[in-house]
Amino acid sequence: MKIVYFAWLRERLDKTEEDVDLPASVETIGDVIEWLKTRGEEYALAFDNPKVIRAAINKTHVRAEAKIAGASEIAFFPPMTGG
Amino acid sequence: MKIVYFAWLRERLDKTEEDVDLPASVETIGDVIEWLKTRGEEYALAFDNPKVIRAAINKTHVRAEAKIAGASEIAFFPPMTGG
Amino acid sequence: MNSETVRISHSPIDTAAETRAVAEAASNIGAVVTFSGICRADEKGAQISALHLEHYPGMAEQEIESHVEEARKRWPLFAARVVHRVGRIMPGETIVFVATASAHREAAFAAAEFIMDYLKTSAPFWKKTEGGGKEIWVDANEKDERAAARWQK
Amino acid sequence: MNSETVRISHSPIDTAAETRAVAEAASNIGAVVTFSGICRADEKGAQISALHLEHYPGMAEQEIESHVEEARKRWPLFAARVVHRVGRIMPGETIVFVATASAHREAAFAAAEFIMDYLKTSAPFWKKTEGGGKEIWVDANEKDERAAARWQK
Repeated sequence: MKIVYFAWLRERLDKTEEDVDLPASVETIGDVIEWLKTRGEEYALAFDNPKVIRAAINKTHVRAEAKIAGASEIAFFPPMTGG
Repeated sequence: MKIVYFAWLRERLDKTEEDVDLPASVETIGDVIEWLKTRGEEYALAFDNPKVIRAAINKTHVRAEAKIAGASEIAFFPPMTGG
Repeated sequence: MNSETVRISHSPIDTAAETRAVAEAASNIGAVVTFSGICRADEKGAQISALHLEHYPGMAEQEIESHVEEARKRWPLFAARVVHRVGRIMPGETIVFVATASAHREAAFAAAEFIMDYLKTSAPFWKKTEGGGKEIWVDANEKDERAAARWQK
Repeated sequence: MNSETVRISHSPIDTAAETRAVAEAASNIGAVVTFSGICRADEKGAQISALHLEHYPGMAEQEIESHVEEARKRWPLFAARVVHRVGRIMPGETIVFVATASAHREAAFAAAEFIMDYLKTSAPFWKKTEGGGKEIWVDANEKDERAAARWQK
């Protein structure tokens, strides 16, 4: 699965994107976050506060409960500050 | 007293302004209109419908009840259609 | 506010230059809203070849200035500008231009709408359409009266 | 709507040209509203030397386009245009530009505000300030969330 990161999430993880093999037990965006947090301290810190994490599946906003079945690209980023 | 006219009032009266000697009994804008209507058929027609007549004293909007004491210029015109 | 804030113009309005002047009026402007009222090619379904805009010199400027002052009391504006065209105006040309600048967008949007709503109902300008050999005075719009009324406290 | 309606720009936005394109999109346009969001010289009291705007390519355009489409469903628009700058932006430069054109001003004003409110809270762009040797990510604004919420039916 391709995962992309933006803004301070990208900076804290020091990567713009990565390809990961998600275990079959990971079914929702929330599961992805929990799984990422087990991958190292930088992930645990970056995803520490769920309130400031937004997600998208295939470039569409989704909530933490959203199923990732059918996803080709998952994105994580802070609340938007454009405009 | 200087009286000025705009838009279709100006056209119907065929004058942009005139100087008139108002009788002492003419105290309000409403009185001015009634007095003007006695001056000829074009005035009677132009001022026939009070709903479409607006007035200003010294370039400030006023109502028909406004006293004309102190006025140096009275204006009559239809509802505004600018912008 | 400088003397350029409100202007009656007998020639086409350079909206780009007016916008720039407002946008550059202060270093902490974060939002600029502009409104251009444009001469349509038709009025109530009938094609028109031009509009004639008449105004009450002196009173027109005064009225608009007082609305701009009122807007500045209600919202924190860095700059505001209103230019109103008079004379013969061709379809596609700008009749009235309003620009407002503030730190944030809410104030800039509200002030521009407020100024336009009041201008429509109380600034002494009158429109006549020219088309098909006829000249017709435009009737006042009830919708405009309601739009202005919504700002009354 | 043509493909030019929404654009991400890596270079300064020519707001005059964008406004002209919208104003000239149809012959019965009577109202054009523009909004320019401008890079301020300060952010929450601190001087800044520049802003960095990051975006999610593809999603950013898609999100804005869907807001413009929604605006077109709600109000009768002849044209709309949104240009969002990305990269390094200097104080005084335009970050985002929105223009709407309609027959009447109410629709043009409402649609421009609606697009901006949604863009602020759901288009994937992120701002970082640069100043005094530091780079700081801008926090999301609760006021913006409320502004977007008011359009919910």
